[in-house]
Amino acid sequence: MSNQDIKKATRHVNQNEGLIFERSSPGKKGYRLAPLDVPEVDYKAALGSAAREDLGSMPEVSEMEIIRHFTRLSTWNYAIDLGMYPLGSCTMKYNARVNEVVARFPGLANAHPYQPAEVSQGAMRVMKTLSDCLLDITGMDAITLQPAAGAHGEMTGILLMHAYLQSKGNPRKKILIPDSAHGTNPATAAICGYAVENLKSNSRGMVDVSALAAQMNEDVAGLMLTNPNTLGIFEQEIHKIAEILHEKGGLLYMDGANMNALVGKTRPGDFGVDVMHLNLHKTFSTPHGGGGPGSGPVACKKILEPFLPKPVIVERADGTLAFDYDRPKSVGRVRMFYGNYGMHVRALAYTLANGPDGLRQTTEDAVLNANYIRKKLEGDYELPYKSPSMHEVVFSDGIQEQKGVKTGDIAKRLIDYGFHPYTVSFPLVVHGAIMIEPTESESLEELDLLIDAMKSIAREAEEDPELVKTAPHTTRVKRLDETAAARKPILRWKPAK
Amino acid sequence: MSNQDIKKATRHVNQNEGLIFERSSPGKKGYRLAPLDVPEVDYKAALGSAAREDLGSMPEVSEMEIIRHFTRLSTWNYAIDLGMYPLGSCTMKYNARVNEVVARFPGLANAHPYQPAEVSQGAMRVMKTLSDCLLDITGMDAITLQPAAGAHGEMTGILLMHAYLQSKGNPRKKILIPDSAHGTNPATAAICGYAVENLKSNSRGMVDVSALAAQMNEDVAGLMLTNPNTLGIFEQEIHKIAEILHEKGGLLYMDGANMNALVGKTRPGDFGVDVMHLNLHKTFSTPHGGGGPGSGPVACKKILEPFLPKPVIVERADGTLAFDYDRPKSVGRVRMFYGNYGMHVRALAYTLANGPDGLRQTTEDAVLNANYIRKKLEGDYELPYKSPSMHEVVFSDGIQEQKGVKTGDIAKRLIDYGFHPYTVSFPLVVHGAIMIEPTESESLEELDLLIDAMKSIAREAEEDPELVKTAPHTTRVKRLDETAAARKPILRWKPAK
Amino acid sequence: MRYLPKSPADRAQMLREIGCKSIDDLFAPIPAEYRLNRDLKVPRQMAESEIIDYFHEQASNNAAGYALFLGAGAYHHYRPVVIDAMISRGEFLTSYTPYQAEIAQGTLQAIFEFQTMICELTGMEVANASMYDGSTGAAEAMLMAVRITGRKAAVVARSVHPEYREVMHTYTQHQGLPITECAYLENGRVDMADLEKKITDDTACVLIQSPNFFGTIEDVAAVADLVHKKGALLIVSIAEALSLGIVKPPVEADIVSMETQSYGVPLGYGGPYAGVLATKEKFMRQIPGRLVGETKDKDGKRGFVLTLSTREQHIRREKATSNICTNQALIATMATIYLTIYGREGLKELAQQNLAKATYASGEFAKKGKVLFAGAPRFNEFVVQTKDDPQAINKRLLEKKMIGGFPLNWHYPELGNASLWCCTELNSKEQIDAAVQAVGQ
Amino acid sequence: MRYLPKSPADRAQMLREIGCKSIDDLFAPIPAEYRLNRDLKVPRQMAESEIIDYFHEQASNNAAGYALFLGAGAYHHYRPVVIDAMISRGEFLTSYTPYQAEIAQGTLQAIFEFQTMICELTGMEVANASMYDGSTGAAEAMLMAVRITGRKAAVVARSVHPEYREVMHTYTQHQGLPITECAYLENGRVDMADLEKKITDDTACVLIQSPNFFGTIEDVAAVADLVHKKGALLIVSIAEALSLGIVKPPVEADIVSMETQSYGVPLGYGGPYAGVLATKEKFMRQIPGRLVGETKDKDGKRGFVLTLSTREQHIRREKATSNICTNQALIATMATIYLTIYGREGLKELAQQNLAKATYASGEFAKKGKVLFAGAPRFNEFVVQTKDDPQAINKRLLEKKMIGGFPLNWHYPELGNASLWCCTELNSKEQIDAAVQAVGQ
Ligand SMILES: Cc1ncc(COP(=O)(O)O)c(C=O)c1O
Ligand SMILES: Cc1ncc(COP(=O)(O)O)c(C=O)c1O
Repeated sequence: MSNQDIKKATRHVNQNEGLIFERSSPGKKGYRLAPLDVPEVDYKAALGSAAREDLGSMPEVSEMEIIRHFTRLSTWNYAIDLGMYPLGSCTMKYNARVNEVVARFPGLANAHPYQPAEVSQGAMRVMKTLSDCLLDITGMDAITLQPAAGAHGEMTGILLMHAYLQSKGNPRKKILIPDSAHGTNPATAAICGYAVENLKSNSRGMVDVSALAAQMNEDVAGLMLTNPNTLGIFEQEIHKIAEILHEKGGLLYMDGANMNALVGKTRPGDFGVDVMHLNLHKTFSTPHGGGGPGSGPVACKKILEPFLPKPVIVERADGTLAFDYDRPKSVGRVRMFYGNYGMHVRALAYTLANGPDGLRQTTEDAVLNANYIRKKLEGDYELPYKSPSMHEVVFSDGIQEQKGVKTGDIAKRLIDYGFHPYTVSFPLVVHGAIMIEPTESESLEELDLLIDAMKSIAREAEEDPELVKTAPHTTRVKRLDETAAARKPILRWKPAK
Repeated sequence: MSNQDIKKATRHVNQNEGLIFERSSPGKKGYRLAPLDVPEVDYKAALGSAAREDLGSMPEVSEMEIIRHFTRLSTWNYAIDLGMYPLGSCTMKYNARVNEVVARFPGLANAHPYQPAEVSQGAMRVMKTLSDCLLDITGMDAITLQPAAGAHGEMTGILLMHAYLQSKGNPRKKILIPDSAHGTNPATAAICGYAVENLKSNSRGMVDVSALAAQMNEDVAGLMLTNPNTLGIFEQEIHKIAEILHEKGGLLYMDGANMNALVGKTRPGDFGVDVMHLNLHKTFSTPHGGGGPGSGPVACKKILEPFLPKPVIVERADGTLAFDYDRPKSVGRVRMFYGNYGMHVRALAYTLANGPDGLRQTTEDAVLNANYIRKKLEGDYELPYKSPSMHEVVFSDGIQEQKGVKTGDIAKRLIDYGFHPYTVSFPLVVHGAIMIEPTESESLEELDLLIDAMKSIAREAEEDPELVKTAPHTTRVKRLDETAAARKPILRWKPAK
Repeated sequence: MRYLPKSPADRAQMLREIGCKSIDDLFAPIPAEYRLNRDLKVPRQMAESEIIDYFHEQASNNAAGYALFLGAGAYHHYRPVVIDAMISRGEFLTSYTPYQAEIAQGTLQAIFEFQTMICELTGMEVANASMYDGSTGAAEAMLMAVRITGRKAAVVARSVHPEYREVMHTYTQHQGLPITECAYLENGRVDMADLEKKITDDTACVLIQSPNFFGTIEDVAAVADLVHKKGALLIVSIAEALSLGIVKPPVEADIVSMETQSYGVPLGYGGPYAGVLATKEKFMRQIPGRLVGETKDKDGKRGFVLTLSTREQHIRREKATSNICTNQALIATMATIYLTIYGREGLKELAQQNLAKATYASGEFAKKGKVLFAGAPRFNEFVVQTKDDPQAINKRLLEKKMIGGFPLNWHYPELGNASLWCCTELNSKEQIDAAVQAVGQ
Repeated sequence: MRYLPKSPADRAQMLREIGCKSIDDLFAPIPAEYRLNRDLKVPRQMAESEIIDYFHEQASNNAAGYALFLGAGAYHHYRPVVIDAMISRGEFLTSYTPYQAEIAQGTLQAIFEFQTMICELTGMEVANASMYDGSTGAAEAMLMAVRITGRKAAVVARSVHPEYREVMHTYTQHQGLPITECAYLENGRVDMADLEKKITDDTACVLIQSPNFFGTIEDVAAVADLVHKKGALLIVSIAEALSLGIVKPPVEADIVSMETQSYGVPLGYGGPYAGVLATKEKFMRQIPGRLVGETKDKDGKRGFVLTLSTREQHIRREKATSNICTNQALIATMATIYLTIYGREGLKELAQQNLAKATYASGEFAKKGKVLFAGAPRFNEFVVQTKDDPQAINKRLLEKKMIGGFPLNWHYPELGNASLWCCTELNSKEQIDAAVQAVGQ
C-alpha cells in the first residue's frame, strides 16, 4: 500500500469500545434522583395488570463509562468539523457554534409548545422573522415551517397543489418527475396519491422542453423540478417550463435542495415556481447530526396560501403574534406542534450572521468552489454533461471503470486520503456518478488537497487498481459486508443465552 | 510488529493539520464586531508614539478553519474521557460534566472580582461552603482558597509556618524533606528562603523515624511530608513523626496530593498535621486541561490562622458573607483576587455529587483499584517496597532492565496498547519507577485491560525487547527527539523569510 | 463573512484558474431577467455578540422560570447534562447520514444501541432508526399496516392525541384510507363495544394511544385480542415514553409508534423530537425509515451498516415504504444517551416518581374539584374538570408564574370545562400545592 | 455513587482476588485511633438536578444583567462561543500536562501557537506556556531578574496594580529582596526623576505596568533607557492584554509579564486566569514554567515536546527556576483560540472600539466632573474624581443595576474621592450615558 501521496491524514491510535450492553452490570448507576417530596406510590398496586415486571437488558452503567462510551464512538465518525464533506446534494457546510448556543437558551429550549401565546412571543417572533427572510430569499408569498425535512416538505407542497387543483375542480392524476430527480420526489408523489411520470433529460442534462410540452396535459398536476438540478446544472429554460405547465393549468414544484446555488442571486418565485421547499439542514446550515433532524419549510405563491398546513403564524394589529387555526381550506397538519423549531432558531441565526452581503458571498463561493474542482479534475475524470456547473459537479467513473474501478471504490479510497467521499451513484442518469458538492465552507487549501487526492486515485486506478478496489486501508474497520447484513439482518443486540 | 495482543485500541484515519499561522491569509476573518455606537477615535492620533504599527504575523483565518484546526488538534490528545490515565501522583479521575455546566452559569462566570459584596453573596457562599467541607474533610481549623495550584499551596503553607515561627521569635533555617518527595517540595522551601535537608526513607519506604529524631532540632522549621507518600504507602508512624517535630517546636506540613487515599477514612488534622494543601485538580476532580488550571487550598490549625493570606472570607452575624482584609499578621497575598474561583465551584459540585457516603466509597474504590493492580502485576514487575499500598502502587523496571528495556520504554509501549502511560521515573527513590495510580474512576474491565497490557509488554520485553524500545508504533508521530529540542530550542513559529 | 474561509486573493486566483473574468461569469446560466440585482431584504450582517443579544431578547419574551403543568404530547423531564456534552461533539453533530460505514461507526453503533433499547422498552423485535416524530410515525405506521394487510381502512381511538389524529388524516386522505373514530368510556379507556362495531373487514389497523391523551393506560391486551380476532393489526402509539419505566410494554401490538421526546429531548417549543417505529420481525421489510444492522468487515471484525435499504426511496423511488430520507438521528442519539444514563433501574425509579407526583396532584385536585376518568390506571397526566373556563383559570395561574393544564374544551367539548394536567419529577410539592390552591380560588 | 464504575459484585470479586475479607483490610495501615468512624460533615449526596438548582440559586444571588464599569485587572470582553465549544472537548479538558508527547500533540501544538502569539504581541522572542496569573507572573519575573543580574533589590512603580504589588511583596520577602516604590506624575506616568533616585547598584529590576493601574500608557522606551543605563532590567507588566491591539509592544523591556484574561477568559470572580512571561532569547534558560519546543520524530516529522525542563522543579528541585508545576494550560488554550478568532485585524479593531468607548465615556465624565491624569495616552480605563465618596456613588448606581468604577481611596488616599472606570466594547453608549448621569446626581 503506497500512501506517500496522502497529505491530509495519518493513522493514529484509537480506542475500541463494545456495545453499551456489554458494559452493563447490576448495581452500577449513572443517575441519581432528587428525594421524592410527595408520598411514594406502590406502582404495582396502582397499575395492577398494567404494571411492568422489569426492564430486561437495559444497561446499568456509571457516568464515567457513559462519557467514555460515547466519546470513543464519536471518534470513529468523520464530520464537517474534521474536514471537507463533499457529498453532492447534501450541502455539508459549516454549522456555526453560535447556532447551537442560542438554540439552547432556556427561554427557547424549555418552551412548551402549548404554553400560552402571551408567554411565547419570543419563540413566535423567531418563526415570523425567519419566515419573512425565507420569503424574500425565495421570492414567494406565503410559507409554513411545519415540515420536518425535505421529503416532508415535498409532501406538504404536493398536498398544496392537490388541494388547489381540487378547489379548481380536479386534483388530476399525475406528477411529472425528471429522471435525474432525487428518490424522495417520486416517493412523495406516490404518498400523495399521484402516479409518477418520468421526464427525460436532454443531452445537456436539462429538462427536454419539447418532451415536456408533449407530456403535459390536463391529467398532469405539475412538475417536480430540482433547480439547479441534481447534475448541478441550472435549468436555463425554466421560464418556458413554467409557461408550459401554467398554460395547461399545472403547477411547478421546486425541490429546493440546491438553493445553496441561488440564494441572493436569483429567486424561484421570480422564475415561475409556484411552490417549493427549503432544506434548512442544507442551505441554512443546521447540523445534520448523523442523519437528522432537518427542517423543510414550504414556500408558495398567493394562490396556494389558503391551503397551508395549520396553524399559520399571524401578526396582529397590535404587533403581537398568534397562531391562526381557523384555516378552513388547509390541507391539515403534517406534524404536531409547529415543526422542528430548534432548526428554525439555528437557521435564523445563520441568516443574521450572514446578512444580505454574506448570503450572496456564500452562494458565490459555493459556485466558485464547485467550478474550481470541475476545472481541475476535468480530464482525470469523465464529465458526462458539459453544461455549466453551479454549486456542484457530477463526474463519472467512465475512465476508471475500464480498469474495473468503480465510483464506490474511488469513494472508499478517498477515505484513506482523509476525506469523506462524494455522493456515489446518484443521480441515476449518470452511470457511475461522482457527485461533488464542496459548499462555500472549503478553503482553497482543502480544495487543492481534494483535487490532489482525486488525481492520485486516478493514477492508482490506472497503476494499481486492486489498491483502490480494496480500500479503505486506514480505517479501524475494513470494508463492511453489506450483503450479509441484508441477507440475515441483525437489527438489535441480544444477551448471550 | 505483533499487535494481536492489543485489545483496547486500533488505528484509525486521523486528520493532519499545520500550525494556524500556516493557514493565515490576508483578508480572511473569524470575527465581526458590533457597530460602534460612539464616535470613532483615531488611535494613532490618540496614542501618538505609543501607537502600534501592526500585529505582525498574528493569524487571519475564518471560523470554519478555526473549528477544524482545534478539533483536529484535539484528536491527537489522549484524555480521561478516552480511557484510563494511570499517572501516579496525578489522580486522573473522572471530571464530571455538571461541574463544567455550573461553573459557566452567568451569575458566577461573569462575576467581576471587585463587584460589591451585596451582589456577590452567591459567589462567596460557594467559597464558604467549599471551605467548610474541606475543613471537615481535612480535620483542620482554617483555610484559604487563594493558591492556584499544589506548589502554590506549598508556598503558602511554608510561609504560614515561617510567619508563625517568626512570631515565636525565630523563623528557623531548614525544612526537612524526604528523598521520595515531589520536586515542588524542595523548590518551594527554597523560594520561602529555607535550606532543604534531605530525610532518608527506611527499607519499608517510610520516614525513618529515628533518623528524623536525630535530624530534628531548633534550626528546623518543620517537615514537608506527603502522606500516603509518593510510594503510595501510608506513614504508619505519623503520630511519632508529628510528636518529634512538635517537641522541638517544629511544624508538620502535609503535601495533600494523595488525599484521594484518605478522604472520609482519616483526617490529617487528627493525625498531627499542622498545615497542608489540597489539590482540587486531583482529589476534587477539577479538570487538568492539559496542564492546568488547578487550585491548591491550604488548611491549617488554629495557631496558624492569623497568618493566612488576605482577604479571608467571614460570615457576619446577619448571615451575610464578607472579605476580611484587616489581617495584620497575614503573610500577604499569594495571588490577586481570591484564587482560581472556577475550580472552587467545580470542587464543590464534586463534593455535593458525592456526599459523605460517596466520598468514602470513592476513597475505598481508589485504594481497591490500586491493590488489585498490585496483586495482578506482582511477579511480572518488581515491587521494590512491600509495604501495603494505598491508592497507588510503585513497581520498577528491575526485571525488564536486564533486557535493556526501561520504564520509559514500557510506558511508550503502553501507548500502543491504548493507554496513557503511568508516571515514569518518579519517585526518585525507586530506580526505574513505574508508578501507577488508577483512581476510583476505572472499571474492573479497564483495569483488566491494563493488567493484560502490562503483562503482554513484560513478555515482549523478554522476547522482543526492540519492539518495546522503539515504541510507540501506532501514533501519528513516532518517538520525538527531546534532546534535539533542548539543544537548539525552537520555541515559536517564524514566518519563512 | 466570518464563516467563509477565503481571502480576496484566493477568490481572484481561483477565478483566474477557472478562466473567468468575474464571479458573474459563473452565474451566466441564470437568465438575466431573473438575476437578483438588489440586496436581499434580510437583517444586516450581525456580530456574534449581536446574535446572542437578539436571541436573548427573544428568549426573555418567553416564559422562563414558570411552574409547568403542561404535558399533552410534550413532557418536561430533567435532562442530564451529559447528553448535550456528548451530542455537541462535532463528530456526532456535524456528520451526515452514515452512508460510508467505515467512517461512521460512531453514529451507526449508537443507532444500533437505540434500536436495541427501543425493542427492549416496547417489547417489539425490530425498531427503526427514527421517524420525524410521534405524530408522523403514527401515520406511517398506518400506511405500513395497509401494506401488510392489503386492507384499506383504519380505526383510531378518540382518546389519541388530537394533533396526531390530524396528522394521520393529512397523510391518509389521498390514499383512499378512511379513518373512523372509536369512542372512550367513562374510565377514559377505549370503548370496546364501539371498537367492535367500527372494525370492518376492510380495517387494516386500529390505532390506540397508551397512556392515552387523558393519561389513562389502556388495556392493550384486551384491545389486541379484539383487533386480532377481526384480522386487523393493532398499532399502539406512545406519546409519554417515560411511562415504559413502570407500564407493561404493549407486546400484544403489531406495531408500536413512539415519541421519544421524554428521553432527554428538550421541549424546544415542539421540536425537534424523534418518533420511532417498532414491530415484529415478520413485518421488518415493511417498516419505513432507516435500519442499522450488524455485520462484519473483511477481517471478520464486528461493524454496523445501514441495511435493508431496498425498502427506501433512494432505491425504490415511488414504490418505497415511505418518502422519508433525513430523519431525527441526533435526537435518537440523545435518547440513547438518556436511556443509558437512567438505564434499567433509573427508568423505573423515575417513572415511579412521576406516578407519585401525578397521584399526589390528582388527589389534591380531587379534594377541591373533579378529576375525570376514575377507575383505570394513569401515569403522569389526569383531567381536571372545573367550574370556570380553563382559559380563564390559566390566565389567573399565569400571573402567579404557573402554566396550567391543557384546556380540552376545543378538542373535547363533551368534557365541559376540563383540562389535562401533567406532573413530572420536576413539579415540586410546593408547585403542586400552589396550583391546586390557585385553581380552586 | 453515579461516577463510580463498579457494581457490588465487581468489588466483591476484586477483594476476593486480592485476598481481603473486607475493604477495611486495605485501610489497616492507618492507625486505628486515626480512622474516621463517622460520616463527613458535608451536605448529603445530591442528584445532578439538585446540584444545578443549588448553583442556580447561588448564581442568582449574584449580580446578573448589571452594566459593568469595573476593570482594575479583570476585564469584561465578549467571548466568542467557539472558545468554550473547543476547550470543552474532552481531549483538551481532561488531559494532563503533555509529558507523553506522542499522545499529546494537540495540547503541545496549541501551546506552541500560544507562545508564538505572545511573542508576536509583546515583541519578545520567547514566551512560556503560562503562569498562574499576572500577579504571580510579575513576582516570578522579579525573581528571574534577580537570577539574571545577581542583584538583590527591586523598584516597583506605585502605579502598578496594588494587588500585584502585594503578591510581589509576599513572594520576595524571604528572599532578601527589598522592593522600593516609585512615584507617579500628574499625568499618571512613572516619575522618572523619582525612578532615577530609587535605582541603586543593587537594583535587579524595575517593574512598571502599561497601561498602568490608572489606565495610562507608560513611555516604556524612556523608562527602559533609564533602567538599562543603571544596569538593571526592565519588567513590563500588562494587565489589560487587549491594549496590545493598538498599543506599541514593550519591545524595550527585558521581561514582559502579562495577564491574558482579556483574551477570552471569563471574569469568573477572579479566576482561573493565565499569566505568561516573555523575554529575550538570551534569558531563555532563566524563565520559569513550562516551554514547548519544536522537534522531529524518528521519521523526520515535525512534532512538539516540553523542553528545557532542566530549569524545572521535577529535575532541579531546590535549584529550579521556580516551584511552579501545574500551570494554566487550558486558559492559555482559551487565549490561543481567542487570538486566532480576532487575529491580526480583529485585535486592532477591537482595541480601537475599546479606546473609542473609554474616550467617549471619559469625555462625558469630564463634562460633569474631573478626570485625572490628563496629558498622557490611555486605553480603556480612566480615573474620575468626584465630590462624593465613591462607595456612596456605587451604592446609588447599584440600585440602577450599574456597577460603578473601582474606588481608589483605600489604595491611593492621595487621590481623594476617586475611582477607576473601565469601558470596553461591551459598554453601550446608553449604559455610559446612564452612568455619567447617575454619578453626576
Ligand atoms: C435533491 C434532493 N431532494 C430531496 C432530498 C430529501 O431531503 P430530506 O433528506 O431533508 O428529506 C434530498 C436530500 O438528500 C435531496 O438531495
Ligand atoms: C506529590 C505532589 N506534590 C506536589 C505536586 C504539585 O502540585 P501542582 O502541580 O498542583 O503544583 C504534585 C503534582 O504533580 C504532586 O504529585
